[in-house]
Amino acid sequence: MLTLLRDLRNLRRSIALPAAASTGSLAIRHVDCGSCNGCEHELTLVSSPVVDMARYGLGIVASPRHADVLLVTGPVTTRMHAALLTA
Amino acid sequence: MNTHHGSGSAYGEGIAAALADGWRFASLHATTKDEGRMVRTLLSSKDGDLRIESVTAAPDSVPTIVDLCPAAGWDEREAHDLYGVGFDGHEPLRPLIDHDVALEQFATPVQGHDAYQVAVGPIHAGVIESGHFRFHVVGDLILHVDARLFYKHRGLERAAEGLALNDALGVVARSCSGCWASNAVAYAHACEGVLGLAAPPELARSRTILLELERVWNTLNDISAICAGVGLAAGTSRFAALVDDARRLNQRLTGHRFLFGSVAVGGSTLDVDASAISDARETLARIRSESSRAWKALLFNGSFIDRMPDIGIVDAATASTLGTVGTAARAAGVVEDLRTTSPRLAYDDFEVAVLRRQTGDVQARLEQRALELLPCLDILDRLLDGPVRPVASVRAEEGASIGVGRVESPRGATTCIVERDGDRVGRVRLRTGSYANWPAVAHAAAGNLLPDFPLINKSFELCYACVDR
Amino acid sequence: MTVLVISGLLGIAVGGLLCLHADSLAAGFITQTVGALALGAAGLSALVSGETWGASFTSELTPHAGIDGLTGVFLLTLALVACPALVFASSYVAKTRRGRLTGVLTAAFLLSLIGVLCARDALSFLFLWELMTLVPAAIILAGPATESARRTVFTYVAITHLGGAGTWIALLLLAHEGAIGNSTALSEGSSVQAVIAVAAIIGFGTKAGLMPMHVWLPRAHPIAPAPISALMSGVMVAVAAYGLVRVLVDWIGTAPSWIGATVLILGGLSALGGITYALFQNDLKRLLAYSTVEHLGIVALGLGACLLLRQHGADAWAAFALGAALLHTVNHSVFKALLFLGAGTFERATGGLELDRLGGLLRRMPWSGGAFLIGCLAIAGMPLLNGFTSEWLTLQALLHVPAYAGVWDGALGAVALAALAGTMALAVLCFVKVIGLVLLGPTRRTGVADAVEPPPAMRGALVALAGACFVLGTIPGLLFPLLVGLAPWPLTGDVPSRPGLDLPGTGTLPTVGLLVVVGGLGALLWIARGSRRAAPSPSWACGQRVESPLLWSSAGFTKPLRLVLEAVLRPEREIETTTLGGVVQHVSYEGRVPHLIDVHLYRPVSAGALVAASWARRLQSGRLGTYVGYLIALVVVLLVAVRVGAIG
Amino acid sequence: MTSQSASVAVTQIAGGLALSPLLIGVTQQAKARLQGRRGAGPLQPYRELRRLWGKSGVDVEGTTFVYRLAPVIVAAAMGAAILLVPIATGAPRLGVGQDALVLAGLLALSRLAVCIAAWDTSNGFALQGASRDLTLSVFVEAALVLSLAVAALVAGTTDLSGVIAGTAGGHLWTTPALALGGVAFALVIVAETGRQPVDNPDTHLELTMIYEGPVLEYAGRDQAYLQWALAARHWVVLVLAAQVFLPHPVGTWWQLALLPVSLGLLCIALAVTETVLAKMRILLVPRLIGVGAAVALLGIVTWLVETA
Repeated sequence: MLTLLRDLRNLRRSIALPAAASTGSLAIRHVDCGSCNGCEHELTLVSSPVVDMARYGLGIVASPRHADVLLVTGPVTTRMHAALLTA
Repeated sequence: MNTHHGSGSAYGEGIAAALADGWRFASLHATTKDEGRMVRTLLSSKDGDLRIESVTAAPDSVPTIVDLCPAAGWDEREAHDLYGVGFDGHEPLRPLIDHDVALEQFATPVQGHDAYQVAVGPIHAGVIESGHFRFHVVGDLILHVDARLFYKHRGLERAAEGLALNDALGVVARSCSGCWASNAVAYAHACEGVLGLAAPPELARSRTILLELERVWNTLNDISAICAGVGLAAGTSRFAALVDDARRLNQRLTGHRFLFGSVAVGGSTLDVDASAISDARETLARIRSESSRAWKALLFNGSFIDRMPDIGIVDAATASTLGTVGTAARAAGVVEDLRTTSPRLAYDDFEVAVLRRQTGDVQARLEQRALELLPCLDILDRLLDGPVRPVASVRAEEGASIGVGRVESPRGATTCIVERDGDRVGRVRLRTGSYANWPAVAHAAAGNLLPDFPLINKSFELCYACVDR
Repeated sequence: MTVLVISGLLGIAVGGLLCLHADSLAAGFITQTVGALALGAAGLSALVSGETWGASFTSELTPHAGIDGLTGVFLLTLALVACPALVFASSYVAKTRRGRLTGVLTAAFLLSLIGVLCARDALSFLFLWELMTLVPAAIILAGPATESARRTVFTYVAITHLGGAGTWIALLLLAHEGAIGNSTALSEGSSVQAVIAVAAIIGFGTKAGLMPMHVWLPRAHPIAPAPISALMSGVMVAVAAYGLVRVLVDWIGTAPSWIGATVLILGGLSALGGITYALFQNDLKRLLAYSTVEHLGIVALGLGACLLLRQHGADAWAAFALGAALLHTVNHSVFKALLFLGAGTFERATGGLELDRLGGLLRRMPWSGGAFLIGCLAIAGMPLLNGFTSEWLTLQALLHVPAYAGVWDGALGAVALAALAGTMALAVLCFVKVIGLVLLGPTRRTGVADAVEPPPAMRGALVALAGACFVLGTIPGLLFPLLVGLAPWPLTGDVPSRPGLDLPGTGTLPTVGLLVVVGGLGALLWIARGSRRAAPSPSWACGQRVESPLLWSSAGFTKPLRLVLEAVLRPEREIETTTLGGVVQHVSYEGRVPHLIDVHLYRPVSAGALVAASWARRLQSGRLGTYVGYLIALVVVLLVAVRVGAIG
Repeated sequence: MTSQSASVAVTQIAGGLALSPLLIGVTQQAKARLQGRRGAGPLQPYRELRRLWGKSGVDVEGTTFVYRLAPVIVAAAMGAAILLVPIATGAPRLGVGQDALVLAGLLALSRLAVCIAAWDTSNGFALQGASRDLTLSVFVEAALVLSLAVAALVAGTTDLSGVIAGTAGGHLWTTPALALGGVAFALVIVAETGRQPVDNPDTHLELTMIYEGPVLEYAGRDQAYLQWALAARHWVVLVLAAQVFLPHPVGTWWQLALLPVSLGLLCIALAVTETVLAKMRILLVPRLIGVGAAVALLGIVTWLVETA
């Protein structure tokens, strides 16, 4: 496990991320309305060490009631239309 | 490829006889012809031979084959919902794509005083594609799961109809970016089958590189997802970073992180020069060493390993019955991999990686993935021995009205069937590894605990997008 | 005090007679209420002033009656339960022949309960004890006489009498040794002391519903009419606790520590077992009956701690433990009566008490529902209400067992402490389930949607009991020193008499301070939150509509616990998936939690006993005359036996 | 009230009310660093509270006052708990006493409030979380009471100020009972704060939630109260761990001076376990906590044998 933590530390040092310009707090709720899955794969990586969206105070939350932003991906299929409106 | 056209009982008997001879179900779809609606069943043998059994709906139903091979269940439900074909003997024929129906029609009835339902999706917490699972539970115990997908049904197959063969590739392959290369190559193979084109070695090499590049990032992504499923943050972060490395490599080699635009019907335009090749070899070597180091760290983490065994079991018999494919089937002991029978691709002497304990549980699926990563990097290492140049297919035989392409995607066998309508697409059917495996996920979940379901689901790591199309 | 006692007894008797007539049925119940009130006042004055009334205890076999402090506590408890229950009954009991009979028998039941508490000699005690056992059986049989009710009554009478033999043996032996009212008559560690202790634990423990003698209780309590259930679960078990306290604390002198350990073990078993089986019930009254087993277990824990601490010379802490047990008896009676009366209200309003088929009653019946909610919070041991105060005291008492009682008894005390902590958490789980399924969420049955508030008398009784839960939770410190003072050994140092609980030498439970802080902070936060709210929206189900198949069931909520305790509880479950023609047709599920003590202890015994004693079936005749005849015959036989010297 | 006790009181109230979100922030930041990320900084929880404070609340259709009262009760109960848990020897009583067992009652009250609110909304995931939480609490409560009992027996009182004084100095090293109690209390901390291996505060998957489930239906200030209450829960159990089960010096000023260091170390310890440990199977968690209770019991027996 220590090797893993060491690798992660080196990773953090090697990726020169710019410091966040202004940190705030924003809660995001993701709704997939018929994307090609690319958005989801990339969104998953956004919270990885490489991009680390958390440093901007961005977070994905568990309930639409907690969210400030609905992040809709895809062209909104007919079947997702009703569900999107509920959210 | 043999094509039989039977009517009524002859169709069923033909399939029964073929299945008895060791043929396996590969795909079933409905299509509209001048003579009426037709149903076509694709069967495959262990050696990669294919045959199609067709039957005309008279007037609007055909005999079911779900009693012969339950793997055809979803295909028949889809054919009914999209083409209105009835299947005699498939009772009850629950709707699959049709969402305008009451709950009682798609959900399996569960009797018992204490049982009730937990509905998850289509909108999930976290970043997950849209799909709905109706768990029949008592507390945390799952009795049965009804998966209701097709929330992302975009009608891509219908959209491809009438397009020129090469134009439709973009539409069909775009059904999913996680399996873009697999879908694109399967489609290209099907079209080339229709056109009577064969792949010269350079083309096979170029496409194999793409397929394996896709497999690398997907495998890393799957391991990362399983770490996330059990909340092992260190593992999730480590493998997520490696996924990003792999996708950046895709970008440098093909101009797109998901390899979009790197496959075409009847040839390849992929152009990679020597410096990019050496960069790729370097990156892949780094991914190899870093991922094996991280994997070893995972194996030594007791809390992580303890989560894996004995949950989400799909045994070999069930896997065969349900038509499970890919790593999920191999982890259960069904040693099948289309890479052993892919003459159009450059998998010389490919041998399937066989796991020591093929228990078909989450642990087996995870280990099978990790096991397959290294051969996959080996193949890339072998193939990336020089620049990749654009190349065209060569004409080899007469064209046909139906072409089939089958490719081993990161999630299992992906089958694409193209029926031509002149020089355009008449009907295209894409049946991906995810499509074949979803029934196994539902089966694996029953009898387990609700909080283990995300982990079971992630151990299959199926796409919704290429199922829904 | 004489005036109070006599007017009280008269009131109940006259009230009972008034019930004979349909027109004066309600008046009869009210008169009984006044009588119970007077006796409660007598009990309170005996407790507060420390005076006694009437005779003191005697080992003679001639009738004597009297009231002392301990009797006073239980008379007070009786009044706290009986007054609201009788007012409730005045509206609840229908003016039918059956109702009139219930009214009369209720008075008889009350008189027998009071009689047991006031009896000062062994024979009247035993006579009234038997009466107290049989009258509820008669009341149940006076109700709709179904086959299952008759069988239940048979179980009830059979088991309480089998166990009741213990009471007889204990009392008669005590009288024989001259130990009634004299704690120096028995020498420590003598065999007769051991026999008396075991007999008393079996006799009174059966009546109190201590595990494993409890099996009759969850069957009998629920089928009686609500006010009688309240009296049975609120008072009758308390009277059994009274018997235990009398014998084990007052009379048998210094008890060897195995007696205390036994009581502690039985208490822990009952507490944990009672609440665990309560959790898996799907019928509200049955659930409440199991929870009675739990709470008498908690009382026994306090009593066991008292005996152990006394044995090891920690007199002050022994007295605190006794006070804890007594306070918990009072508290339990109050909230259990509230919950049983509440259950009666709901049953009347909705026509059934199956937990999975109620729901949303807090909206339909705000007053009764609100009172029931407070009862549930109290029984779940929430701070600010009465349940927590006595459970806190019991925890303190158990915590101090290791501090004083040596290695073995100390370790036992620590285990009991853990058991009580677990019990309290299980009670939270159990009553969260009850609150949720009964009071909250959507209504789950058409009949429930039409429920309306009951008449004012019933509503008032519930609200009064809820108020009592609140008051007893705020000022337990005024009552507790009086209860501690009932310990028959001399005490050095006093428990300060202030609203909160303040035990010398350890932590405090400042009830008023907590009330002010939590209430004040809550009010502050409520105001700070303001009223800016968006329009209500449906609850979130991942983009799906919320439909009735998504509603949680009682078994579902407790399933995680059932899975965790699988090795202990041995639940039975069957999942069957039917596949036909390659398509899953349906799935069926069957799950049960068998009652282990029933299955492994009583069923074999009762099967054998039933075969051997087939004549006992005559007991099932269901006619009151048979019971009375049986009772009289029994008493006569025993009297003769005592005279001849065959017993005692 | 002497100047010392007055300043302790001020620190206790201000620290508990205002600094408790910092504990979560520090833990999150430490986790981010351990996972190779930069993180949003330890002040992020305050930003979240500010954001939530500005949002309006939402009611769920068909709910009663129980739903609206629950966040208030939870926050008020935790507020009382902050007043109750002394941060050093000789902290003044602030009206609610300092009894260890009353603390257990307040924790149970806040747990019950969210769980009945879950029934009020009838949200399946809320109930799922509630049923798991309450099942777990059976074992957590036993472990909590037993581990506090160890300390109370060593100190001879359940008054927490007395307990802190009684366990100060070299006690931890000379009393094995206290060390065993500490082990049990460590498990209680993990369970009460909802951290791995018990629960995972980072992945928001409906099916695996324990503590997050019941709060799914709250928004705006209600949610702010609940988040603050979670932070206060961290404060209460971590302060207890630092001042009872970790080595702490004799003397109020020393204890106060060392408190930030101990709290920081505990937060980092939480972050490390959460990074390197996977979440346990849900049915094993009660067993783990049950083993913790058994260890505390062993602690009591050790103490009994020692003092016999």
